[in-house]
Amino acid sequence: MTTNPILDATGVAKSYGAVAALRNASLSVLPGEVHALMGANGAGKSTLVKILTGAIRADKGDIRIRGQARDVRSPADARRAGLVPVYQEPSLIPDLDIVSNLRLTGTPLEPFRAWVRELGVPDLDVNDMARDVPLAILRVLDLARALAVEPDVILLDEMTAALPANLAERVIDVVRQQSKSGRSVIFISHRFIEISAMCDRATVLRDGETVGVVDIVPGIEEKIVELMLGARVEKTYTKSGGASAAGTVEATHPRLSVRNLRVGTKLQDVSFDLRDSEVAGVVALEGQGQDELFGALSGAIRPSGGTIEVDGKAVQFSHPTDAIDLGIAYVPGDRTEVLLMQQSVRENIALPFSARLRNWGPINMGRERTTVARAIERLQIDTRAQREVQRLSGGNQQKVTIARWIAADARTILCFDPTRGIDVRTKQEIYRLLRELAAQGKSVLYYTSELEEVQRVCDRAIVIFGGRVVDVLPTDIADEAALTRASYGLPRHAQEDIGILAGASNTPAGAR
Amino acid sequence: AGKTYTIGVSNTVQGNGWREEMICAIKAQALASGEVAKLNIAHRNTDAAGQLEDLRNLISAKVDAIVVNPADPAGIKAALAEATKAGIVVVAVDQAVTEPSAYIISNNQEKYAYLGAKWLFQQMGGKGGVVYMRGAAGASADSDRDKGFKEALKEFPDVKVVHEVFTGWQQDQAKQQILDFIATGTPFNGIWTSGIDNVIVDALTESQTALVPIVGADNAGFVGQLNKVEGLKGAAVTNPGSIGGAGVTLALQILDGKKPAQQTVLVEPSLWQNVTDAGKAQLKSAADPSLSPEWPVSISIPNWTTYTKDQIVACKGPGE
Amino acid sequence: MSDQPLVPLVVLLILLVVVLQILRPGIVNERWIANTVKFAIPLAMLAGCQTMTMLTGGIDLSVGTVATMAAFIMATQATHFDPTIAILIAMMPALLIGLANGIGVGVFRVHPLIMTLGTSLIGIGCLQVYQRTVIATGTKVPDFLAWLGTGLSYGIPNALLLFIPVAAAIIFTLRRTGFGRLLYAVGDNEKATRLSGVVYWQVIVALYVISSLLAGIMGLLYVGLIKAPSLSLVEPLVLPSVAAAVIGGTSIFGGRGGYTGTIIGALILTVLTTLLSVLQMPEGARRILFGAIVLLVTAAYLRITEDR
Amino acid sequence: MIRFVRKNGWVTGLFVLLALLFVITKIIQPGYGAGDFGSLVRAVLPFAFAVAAQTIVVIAGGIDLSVASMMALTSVTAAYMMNGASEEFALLVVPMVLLMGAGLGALNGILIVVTRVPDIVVTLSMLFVLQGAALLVLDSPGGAAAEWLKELIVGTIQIPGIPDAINAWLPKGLLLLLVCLGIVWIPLRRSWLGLSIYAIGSSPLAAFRSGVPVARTKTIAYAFSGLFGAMGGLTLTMSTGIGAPIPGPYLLASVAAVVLGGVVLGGGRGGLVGPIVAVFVLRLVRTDLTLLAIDPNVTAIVEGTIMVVVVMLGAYLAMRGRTS
Ligand SMILES: Nc1ncnc2c1ncn2[C@@H]1O[C@H](COP(=O)(O)OP(=O)(O)OP(=O)(O)O)[C@@H](O)[C@H]1O
Ligand SMILES: Nc1ncnc2c1ncn2[C@@H]1O[C@H](COP(=O)(O)OP(=O)(O)OP(=O)(O)O)[C@@H](O)[C@H]1O
Ligand SMILES: [Mg+2]
Ligand SMILES: [Mg+2]
Repeated sequence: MTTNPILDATGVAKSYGAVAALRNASLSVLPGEVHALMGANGAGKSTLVKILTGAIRADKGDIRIRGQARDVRSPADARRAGLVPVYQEPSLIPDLDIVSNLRLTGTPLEPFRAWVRELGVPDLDVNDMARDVPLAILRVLDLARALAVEPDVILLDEMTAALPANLAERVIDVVRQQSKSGRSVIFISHRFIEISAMCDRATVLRDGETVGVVDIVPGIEEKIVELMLGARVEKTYTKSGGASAAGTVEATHPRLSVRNLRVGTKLQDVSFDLRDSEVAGVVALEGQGQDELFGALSGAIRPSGGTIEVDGKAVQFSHPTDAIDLGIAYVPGDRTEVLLMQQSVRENIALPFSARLRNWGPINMGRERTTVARAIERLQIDTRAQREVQRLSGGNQQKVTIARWIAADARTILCFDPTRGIDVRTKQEIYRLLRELAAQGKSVLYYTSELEEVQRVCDRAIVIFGGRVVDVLPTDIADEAALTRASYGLPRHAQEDIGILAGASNTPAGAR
Repeated sequence: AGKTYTIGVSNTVQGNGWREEMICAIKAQALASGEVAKLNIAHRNTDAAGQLEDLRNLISAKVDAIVVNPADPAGIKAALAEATKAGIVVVAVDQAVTEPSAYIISNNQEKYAYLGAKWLFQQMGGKGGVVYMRGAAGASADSDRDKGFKEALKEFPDVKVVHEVFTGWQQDQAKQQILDFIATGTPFNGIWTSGIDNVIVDALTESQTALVPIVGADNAGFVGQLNKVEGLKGAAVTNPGSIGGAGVTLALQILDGKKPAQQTVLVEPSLWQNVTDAGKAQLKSAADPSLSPEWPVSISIPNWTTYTKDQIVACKGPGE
Repeated sequence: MSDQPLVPLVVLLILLVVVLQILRPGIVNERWIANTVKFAIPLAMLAGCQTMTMLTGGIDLSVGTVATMAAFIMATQATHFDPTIAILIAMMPALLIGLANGIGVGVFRVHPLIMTLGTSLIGIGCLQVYQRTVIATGTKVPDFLAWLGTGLSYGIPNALLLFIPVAAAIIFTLRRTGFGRLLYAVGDNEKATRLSGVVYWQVIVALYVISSLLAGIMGLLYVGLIKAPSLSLVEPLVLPSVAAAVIGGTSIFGGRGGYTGTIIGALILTVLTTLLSVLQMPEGARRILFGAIVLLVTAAYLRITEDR
Repeated sequence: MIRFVRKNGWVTGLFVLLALLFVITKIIQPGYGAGDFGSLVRAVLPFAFAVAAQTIVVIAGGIDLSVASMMALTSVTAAYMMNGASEEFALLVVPMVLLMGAGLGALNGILIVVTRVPDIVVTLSMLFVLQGAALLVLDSPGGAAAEWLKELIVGTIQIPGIPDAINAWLPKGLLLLLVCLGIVWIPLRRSWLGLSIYAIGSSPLAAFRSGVPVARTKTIAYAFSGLFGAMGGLTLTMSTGIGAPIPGPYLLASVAAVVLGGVVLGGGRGGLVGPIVAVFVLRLVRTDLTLLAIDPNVTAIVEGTIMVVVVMLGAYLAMRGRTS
């Protein structure tokens, strides 16, 4: 290719005290290209995006836009230069309605509306406060806001991580269109399937350094993983036997038994059992009641009808502490809901130990240290910046939310999309961890927006649509195509193709 | 005369012994007079603008007379004029006001400071260093007293102010300030206080500093100390809080058609010293250990108040 | 929290003392140090209330009223009751106001600033009404409180006998107990603590009761030091107590800080007060200087600790 | 309409409360009339401006502990300058004092932005600094005010064509208040700057990432606060005819009214109407307490209780609203 890069960064470095977030990163993006930025959790991807868009200042480095050296001082400055980011965290002002948010950034309303519809959210009320909008929709709005100003380069930091499959698919469509109309996209994701579906090239970061730039061709995944991790990681099905093996000794009661559960209008009628030693998957499109289900089971919200039984006894949770007392822990998808950002990793993990009144007294520091260290070890948390959790990379923060309940030895874990934004190796570790927990007799309810995970970790998949359980699929038939169909509420044997992700599982380019 | 009048009261400092006594004197006198059916008291911490509000509320409440301790002599002029226009008798107590239609019965603050300071400088033998512990910066009573103090100071050219500080009329501040000053080791021969006096005596005795002559007000605590503390030479200058009661009497006289000859009546302070026998006797008879140490012991003013000690201490107005 | 950098704060404190010594040679002597400690202790105790409440993102503006009530009620009750009984009676309002604050903030979710301001107004009103009933009883400060407040043993203030255990207890609570952890946690992310099984109102009610009781104890010590109970005894220390906690590095937004810093913050403010009262200058200039130095100290501290 | 009421439920509730209080007042004192309403308005003035000053910085995510000192300083400065000066000179004094307020407010903001010390500490320091400055200008209450300035809040507006009975209920002070607040607030609220102020209060990080110049916006918010503070200081001088260097009880009152008015401490939410209505409510309660001749010591209890109960009620209703 002879075209000049529209964006060219070389030798970028940034340190936070002793932590070097970036050492020597470079990135070169051509016009009209979809360029993947890849790397393990904490490799420095988000930091690079923030530097390119003026959200933070680099210590060193040379950034050229359209061949001209340019010092991007603020996001507003970047915007003027034609660079518009969608950061890993939502950037809408929570207390302003959406119209005002648009006015604030000088975004024209009509194109924005068009993009929102295009991205698969037909019924948006622009007079809603941003704080009342669910996370996944917020991400979409953030993207639509960026698209509406028609930037030359759009930077998407884990745009799809919090999105359910249907929305993620629309994003990918839209990104493709962008590149067709000559705009460049920098795309950060840990999902190879997305990368291979639309990216042209990828820059790989490792420990703050650019370690390679590759063209995306079928079969390149192994190479990227190697670059990312510096060593080969074999990817296998972690699942081994599962409930069918361990579950031969059926307990008299299921661990958790849900009957006709209703929450407001979102969750209509859900019944299922969760047994010891199993990982039950939950699959649903955005907003089908899964948030309410997990909220009700964890005691965070009160159901409006139906029953929940734990070990055969009917329970009513009025506070999460009631659920925790029965060994039921909840790991929400949005880590900002559960992390103490200014506290250390240790205090975050040890939080449940002090929760109850009887544990308010002196802490056994030695015991705590070992328990916490074991949990950190088990999840491989990068604790270089452990004094404050807010300084950890997004993925490592995610791990802390799980580590807490591993340390507290919860019997049942309700995991809501725990691999959101987690790199391949860690994902493998989490899959293995969950299987280990099941093997130890624990139970896990596992909502995931990445359908391929169902076959990797779950013993079966409970599919929810419109607030009802529409199907329960055994693992062997729960491939992505089947899950996608079921999650649109289609009967099991219908054979229409639903979108590219469903189709992707049939292509050899898949990441397996 | 039957119980006919409603009297409004406006005061802008709350929680200070002197002002509390003033309010109790007003209540006691209203009760003792037998002419007051109801008191309507606005008593809170606020500024001149807040007092304007209170006064106007009293006007709305259609009281017959208002007894006011002004936050500032000039600042409440407008509301006082409105009150007079509405046919309400206005009596300012404690401090003067600039509104010509108002009657004033006031303690003479300039004289208060002059009297004490002059006595103190004489005790010091007309020379040496004096510690000048003022009231609250920016308060008009403080600047009036400052004038009196400076006047006395002019008469004694060899007396020097070695330390001047605002106590804010706060006991804790005053105590820390004097202790800090003692720690500097600067010699001093006398202390003039603007009524925050007993903590100063405490500070001197606690830190085992030689006692110097001290001037304070006739607060129960300080008067007690003047009688009891070994080796303490001092004088209490009267600044009766019972002036409030006198204000009620004046207001009732005017309502009954007995206007005084002048608009302004000044209550002159007197000085009780524990170095002369006469002074000692005055202090002995005035001392009242049962009173709160912040209360002035001069709980009545001859010819102006008619209540008994029990009545003022009970602090109950008509109808309570 | 345990790695609160204290060194720069101590350096700032020493710097102030040196300036004082230069401006008033000879003032920094044993007696002055004892005085300074005596006056810093009550402030530090009150600032302890602010530190603990600020960690949860709150503030306790009722401490001045609570302490004043404890002092005044104790001094008036001590005239006819045994001091111990007088003290017990005097602590009742502290307990009640603490409970009210805790319930208001913890259960009804009223903003702490408003809740404590409101209870403080109510408390002051009640105290005024109470005062009416005890005008003729006089007041008495029990000897042992005066001894504790003003006395020195071997040149060391007796007040330390009370303060050292109190401070040790606060520091230990914040660093090494579950309750202390929860204060930081609640101030950092309340929702997170809820999902971890923490019952918010329990923490908050306990916190405000403790804060109030500490303020009550401070009031008793303070009346021992000043020996003149009045209806506004401790009120002037409320804003400085907030300032001491903030200078000491506790964040007003919660989740960050500690008590050791607060103690040094209280010492800094006390020395500063001395510095300004011995300097001969117009009162206006003194206040300007006071404000400027408080700002300077906080800014300098922030600068120094940020780069770490 | 329903949407409007729901969105502005709190303010609507306050208006209802205020109306109720007027009815109660009329019952307590059947003679309560237009003149008394005029008194109420004059009592409201300094509080209203203090509250406006507080509101704008609270919305911007800060808090201003120096409002009362700012009012004292601007008030003494105005009184000092007008003392012995001609009536015309006051025409010069007013804009100068307003400018001074805005400048000192901006200084607050600049100090916060530059030192990165939390708002509460910077403004606490400024509380002392401004108080000190006020004492340097006048060491005791004094000074004077131009007659025309004092007249601005005395009497009623005579609008031709409207019956006197209605005119009597339109005190000049109310007009002054509405004009001064409206002139600043309405354009601000509609501008991009106004949005930015809400944005930095709601989430400084998101605001920065949305391209809002956070530091500049914060400084401007404080400058407006200073401007309102100076207006408050001027109303003090107007009503008392002097300047007093000791700050009045406006700090805590302003914070209380801000919260009562539905502005969230912490920033981003609320408006100016609520706090202003809250000020009227609080002043009218004080009037009623005086009219009822309630024991003055009990009034503190009553005021404290009202504050706590109203906010508790609001919090309770909000909780109910969320669960249903
Ligand atoms: N404010 C900060 N203070 C200290 N360290 C930081 C800060 N921000 C980022 N870091 C560190 O810099 C490194 C890179 O972080 P960054 O967020 O760029 O990672 P990332 O590649 O986006 O990871 P992820 O995939 O998990 O989002 C991490 O080790 C992180 O802990
Ligand atoms: N302070 C602590 N430090 C380390 N691990 C802890 C601590 N507290 C609890 N744990 C661990 O967390 C798990 C569950 O804690 P939980 O609070 O339910 O225990 P518990 O029965 O209350 O124990 P205890 O009463 O001794 O605190 C246990 O595995 C326990 O070992
Ligand atoms: Mg990232
Ligand atoms: Mg990530």
